[in-house]
Amino acid sequence: MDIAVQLQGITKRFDAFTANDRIDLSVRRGEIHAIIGENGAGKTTLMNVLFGLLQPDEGTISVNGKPLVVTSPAVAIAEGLGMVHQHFKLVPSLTVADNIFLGMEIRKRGLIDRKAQIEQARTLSRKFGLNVDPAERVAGLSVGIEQRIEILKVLARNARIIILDEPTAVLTPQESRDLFATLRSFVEDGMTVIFISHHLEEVMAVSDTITVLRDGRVVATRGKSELSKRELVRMMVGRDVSFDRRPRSPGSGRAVLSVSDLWARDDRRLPALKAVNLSVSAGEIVGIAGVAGNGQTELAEVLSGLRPASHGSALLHGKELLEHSPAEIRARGLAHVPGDRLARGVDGNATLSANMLMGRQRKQPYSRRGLIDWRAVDRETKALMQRFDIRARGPRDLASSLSGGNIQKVVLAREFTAGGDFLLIDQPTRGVDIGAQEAIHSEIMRQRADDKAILLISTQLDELAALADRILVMFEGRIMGEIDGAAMDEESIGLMMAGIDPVAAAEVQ
Amino acid sequence: MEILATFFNVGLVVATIRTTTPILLVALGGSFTTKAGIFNIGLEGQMLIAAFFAVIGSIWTGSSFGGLLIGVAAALAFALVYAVLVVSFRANEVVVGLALNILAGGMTISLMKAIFGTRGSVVGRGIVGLPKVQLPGARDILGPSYAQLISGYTPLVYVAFLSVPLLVLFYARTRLGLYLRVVGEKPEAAETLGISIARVRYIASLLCGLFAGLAGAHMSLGYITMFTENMSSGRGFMAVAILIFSAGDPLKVLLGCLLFGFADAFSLRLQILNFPSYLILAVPYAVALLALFALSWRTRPKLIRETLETMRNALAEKPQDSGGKLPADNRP
Amino acid sequence: MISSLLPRNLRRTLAGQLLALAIALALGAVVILMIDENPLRVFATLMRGAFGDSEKIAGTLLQTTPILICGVAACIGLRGGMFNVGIEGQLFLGGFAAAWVGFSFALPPVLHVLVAVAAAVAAGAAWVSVPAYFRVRFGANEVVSTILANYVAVLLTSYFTIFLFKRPGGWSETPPILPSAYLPELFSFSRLNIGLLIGLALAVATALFFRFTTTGYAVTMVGSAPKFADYGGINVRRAGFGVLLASGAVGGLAGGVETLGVHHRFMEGFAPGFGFDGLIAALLANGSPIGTIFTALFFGALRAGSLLLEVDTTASREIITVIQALIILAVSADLLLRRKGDRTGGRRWKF
Amino acid sequence: KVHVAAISGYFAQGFGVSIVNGLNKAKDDFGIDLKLVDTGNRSLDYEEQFANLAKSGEYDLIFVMGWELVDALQKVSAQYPNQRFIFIDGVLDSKSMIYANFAEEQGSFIAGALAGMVEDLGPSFDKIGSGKAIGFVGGRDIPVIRNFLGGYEQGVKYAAPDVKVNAVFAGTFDDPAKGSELAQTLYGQGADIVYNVAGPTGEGVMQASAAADKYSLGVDIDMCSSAPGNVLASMLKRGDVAVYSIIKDEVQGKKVQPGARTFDLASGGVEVKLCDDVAAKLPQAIKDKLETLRQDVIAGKITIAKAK
Ligand SMILES: Nc1ncnc2c1ncn2[C@@H]1O[C@H](COP(=O)(O)OP(=O)(O)OP(=O)(O)O)[C@@H](O)[C@H]1O
Ligand SMILES: Nc1ncnc2c1ncn2[C@@H]1O[C@H](COP(=O)(O)OP(=O)(O)OP(=O)(O)O)[C@@H](O)[C@H]1O
Ligand SMILES: [Mg+2]
Ligand SMILES: [Mg+2]
Repeated sequence: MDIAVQLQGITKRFDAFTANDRIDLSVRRGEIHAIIGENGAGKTTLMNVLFGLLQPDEGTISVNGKPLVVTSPAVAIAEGLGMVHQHFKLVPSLTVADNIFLGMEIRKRGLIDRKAQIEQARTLSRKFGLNVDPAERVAGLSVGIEQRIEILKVLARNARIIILDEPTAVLTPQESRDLFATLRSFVEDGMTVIFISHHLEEVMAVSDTITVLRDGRVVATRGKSELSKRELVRMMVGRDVSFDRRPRSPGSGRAVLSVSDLWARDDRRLPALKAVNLSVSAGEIVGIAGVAGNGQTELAEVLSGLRPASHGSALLHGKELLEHSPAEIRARGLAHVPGDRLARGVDGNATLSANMLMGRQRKQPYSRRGLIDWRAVDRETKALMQRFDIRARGPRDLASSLSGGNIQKVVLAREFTAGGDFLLIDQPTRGVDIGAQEAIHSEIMRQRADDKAILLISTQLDELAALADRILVMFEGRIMGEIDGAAMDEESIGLMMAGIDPVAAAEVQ
Repeated sequence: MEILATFFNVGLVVATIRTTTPILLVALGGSFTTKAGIFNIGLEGQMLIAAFFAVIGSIWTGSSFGGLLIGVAAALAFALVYAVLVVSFRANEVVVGLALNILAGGMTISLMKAIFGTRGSVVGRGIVGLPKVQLPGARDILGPSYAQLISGYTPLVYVAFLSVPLLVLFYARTRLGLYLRVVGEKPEAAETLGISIARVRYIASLLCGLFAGLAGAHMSLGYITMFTENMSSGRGFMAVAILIFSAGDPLKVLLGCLLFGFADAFSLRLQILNFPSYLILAVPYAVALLALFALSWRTRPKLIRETLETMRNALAEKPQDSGGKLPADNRP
Repeated sequence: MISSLLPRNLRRTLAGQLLALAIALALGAVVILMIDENPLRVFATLMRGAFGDSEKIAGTLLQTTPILICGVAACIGLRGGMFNVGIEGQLFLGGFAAAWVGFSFALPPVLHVLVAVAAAVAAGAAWVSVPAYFRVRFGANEVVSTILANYVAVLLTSYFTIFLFKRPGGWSETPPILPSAYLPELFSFSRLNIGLLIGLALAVATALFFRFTTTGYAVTMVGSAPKFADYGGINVRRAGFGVLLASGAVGGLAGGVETLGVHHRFMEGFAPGFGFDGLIAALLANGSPIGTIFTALFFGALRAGSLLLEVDTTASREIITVIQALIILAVSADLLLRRKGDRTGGRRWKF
Repeated sequence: KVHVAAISGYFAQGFGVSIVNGLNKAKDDFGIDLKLVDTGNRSLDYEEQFANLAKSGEYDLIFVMGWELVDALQKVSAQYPNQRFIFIDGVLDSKSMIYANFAEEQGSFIAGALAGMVEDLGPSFDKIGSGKAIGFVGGRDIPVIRNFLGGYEQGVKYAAPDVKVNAVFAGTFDDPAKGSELAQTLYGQGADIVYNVAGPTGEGVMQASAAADKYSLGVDIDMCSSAPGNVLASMLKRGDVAVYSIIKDEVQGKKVQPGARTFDLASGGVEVKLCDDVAAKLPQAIKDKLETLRQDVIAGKITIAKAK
């Protein structure tokens, strides 16, 4: 059998903690090989070792049958490996073409040949059906496009083995579908794809072989046909997990938030919200669906006081909240799970306790007369770590040493227990493993049962289908329409997400 | 009118060019480190050590060019120490920069004592200054009083000003320039593409040393022909300030340096009006401060303009709204 | 944040610093040999000059005081993510303001000191307030503005001293302050005054403030993750403004302590470089006020020791400067570099 | 054997250099033991530095230069009444010290008279324009420098009343580039002669006079060689003569006693030395007039006010 990548006995320790424990993995040429596992199972670490970003403590790597010491990414790239990272590594001030050819610039008489780069980038993007404008600056492009650029970067280096770390976490269903079509075409060309994902449907739909990691060890490697989704879940989490629509009782219906005619601008000062109207009642989950970058983040930021609105009004409990500071809005009952958890949600260089304290530092029992009681904070943090299943050694760990999913749980734990009665939740399960996803969904439903008003922004339709009472679809800053959560219809939502009014579309037909 | 003519004349422009040059040279050097994401507060020391060794070199070799080379070599040595400590040993760049400034001060004085047996200044003693470049034809075309605008400077003045477009090209179109920017802006990106961050930062430090060396040599062999203790006199710090607010962009660096050079040259002229010298001497710094504040003021969110724009957009987009179901007419 | 205090890290840091010191001293020995001196004799004299008898120890502490207070000023800024390079200027203005109160008003003893100190603090804070305002309101870089403000401050105090308040017949200095405004001296044999205690108390208070108060927590978060703090409901602008103001106030205090405690008047260029020494001390201590006590003491001892060195050996002032710079360089380097794996040069302070 | 120490922050600047020259000459001639201590520029250090010197009782004489040291000096000298301190360049209240007092205003008066008369010659004299203006570049604006300026202005006024003096200050003693820039500005504004009293900053003035092909006047030490052909003269402030003569007395057993010694035109402590190349072209009348003025000042016929 033709083996593209062979890892043997890979062990990687961070201080005393073992992130990868004697991992064996072999990936056949021309297959799509999925790696799944809970948050913190060691997936990213393993891929970083393979790509030369981390050095293993033990174990050997061979690529294309050749033993290899991957001292740096340059070595990996030279062997035909390419990696699309969980957090993108693009240079915002450069153009798409510059980013693609960074490190392998096309030059004429010693100078970088911009034109040729743009030309080649265009050819490349056409060839692989990844539509981007190579002359545009990366700053301000949507994550979907950024990912295409990352893939083009890899392709431009003639990679034959492509690693994607959670490529779909930030994509819409349509974008994901496109991506997988692309990946399929790659393997048909004889390339090899390794990808990490928390979406079991995806994994089942596209992969040929699946490896499950748990606590840094390989649980199993199987062909897809030998597995059912249920079995996979059991291997990963050790129990059954359900993703059906959650049962619910009617809420009290008391209006908590009402937004009317809200306008706002994005960072580039272009209109990002246009005449948005919506309302959320207590005991209700209102979902916002839409392709990422259609104003959802701006909506959340405006409502939480982080971004000024240009115009309009938003009443929380009947009182205007625009023009108030984030602190005041929080004091009036807002809890906010931000979409960009690394920048906004946590301070990576601070301990978990310090992260948990944010926003409640003036409250008892965390502080008394302006003095913080760190013991109480640690105690509370420990309790929250248990309740939200945050995998870390203790409250004094640095947030940055946690895996992506666990960082998200830290944010959720803090916000859900902050005592607000309006929850603004932006992408709660982005990059979170399925076990934890279920736990988070249960937690959101518990909040709903507590009569909280919840605005849930998600790009994942199955999540909205499972949780939301009503779904609003956003497109280019506008609310395109509303759909009942219980009777969600993927087709019409998909149309609205693409900016087509389903009613109008029906009329035309 | 006559008073005005004594202030604003060709001489002012020429003086501005002279006062700008040393700061421009050292600031252009700092642009490499700034772009590569290193905050180099040690420019002052690199300049000073180069000024000293340029003088030594000029005496030893008997040629100004030899002096220039040796001065630059000294600055490069300092830059190398800086890079080793900051890049390889992860020392705090501000501490290292300040310490190297102190070291340069102490070293030049000790060496001056050891070599010349005096403290203070080294004048004469066979120092060969850089020649003045008389551009052929400048006098014929521009006439004697305007010819001095472009002709009759020492070579490094031309080097300084010509370097600006070259650096623009360097950052925009060369591979190294691109890498410098990437390493400063997003080191993770560089790292994953196999660009060695350490190597690029070393190169940036050394290029910085090169230009700081030229600046130092210009001070002691071009601007004037002597060495004095601490003769860089804060020009390196001034360059640091300009670098931060220009983010190392060569054109903005040039603008900042010209502004400061002009304020300097102009304020010297103001002194004959009998204002207290201490206040006059503060003028260039105050002007630079005001410029900084004014620039930041300009980029503030323009609330009024923005609101107007929003309203205009809102009205313009209204017809496309999907029918009358929105409460449309409560807009001011 | 706290992890830097973990014993294992501490041990490693200590070992690293001792190694650094050894390397610096070895280099220094080479320099000393080049000027035909005996390194052992030089180092012994240095120690004797710094700690030889109670007078010398007091001299060391006297030198430590302004560096410590300036260092605390720098620490406050660093914690809040503000790089105050303008401590030098705040020191000068604080010094002048304290002297002005000291010689222009006749007040009862304790009150006079308090008012003069308050004037110094206010002057430091006021001097940084404009850069601080533009920093938090419009994002004008505080490093640039405070560097530039330094030059203006030094020239401005010179102007005040020479043109407005010069002591008749004297050199470029103000009239002496009234004895009622003197800071009490600690011992009869030295000029060492309660400024040292003020500095120590300030360092400890600052450390406790950042560690245990809600405001200190908020400021720390603003310094280390401004977006997070903003999101969490902390007023980032106000915190940044407050931090710069506090830093400037402490810088002004440093100047006040110098004029009221030591010089008893303001002179043109009375304390050049202390602001930068304080900054280096704070950075070497990685922004920790308690650590700054030790780095400041170290600098103070070096300076005090070098004064004797100049008289008792043939080593001159410049040689001593060179050795000091070598020590700072060596100590600043992370000699026991551990994480070889990630080569991303992390930057501690961003501009 | 006589042990001598000298302490100052200014050994690197013109006048300090001349003192160091005098000390070294004394060392060579008399085999004294010499210690130079540089105070640096932090006033916090001065007192300990004096104490370190005085405590050992090792030094027969301690020369002190620099007004910023006065406070520390007076304090320490009160603590060590037997230590003989010699304060250079001024007279203080204390009765127990020795003072070397220089009349720089006298020398500057002659320099001013020279510059004024040369400027008055107008374009008939090489390099002189018709502007009737001359310049002055000071280091920092401090009393000593003001004293130079005062004497200079009085000299100009005395010898050439319609010549105008433009005075500027560099704000620093060690930025020759700034000195050069200031001088070029003055030349550009019509001054034909510039007097520098600015230490190393002043070297820039000398070089600027060569670049602009105008005249300059040196100070403290003989600066004729800085810009041959462009330096009219140097106003020498003979620190070397002062320290040398004091040490000589001490070595010869005439123990130096507290009190003031004045170094002025009469005693040769200050003098204006014409540069040979330019002096050769100078009208004899001017040279004669200078000598007359010198005699008049010495004889007290002309009194020159000190700046306060
Ligand atoms: N630099 C580091 N220092 C210390 N511990 C680390 C570091 N990087 C990762 N870890 C730990 O290693 C474990 C594995 O992390 P890794 O990022 O590989 O998880 P993952 O499987 O990718 O999880 P996720 O699905 O959440 O991204 C985690 O427990 C994490 O806390
Ligand atoms: N992987 C890398 N990491 C860091 N720096 C690099 C890397 N590759 C190139 N450089 C730097 O970029 C600059 C240009 O490199 P290159 O290899 O193109 O040099 P070159 O072939 O001499 O180019 P030219 O001939 O066009 O001048 C060099 O200074 C080099 O050190
Ligand atoms: Mg991961
Ligand atoms: Mg993840």
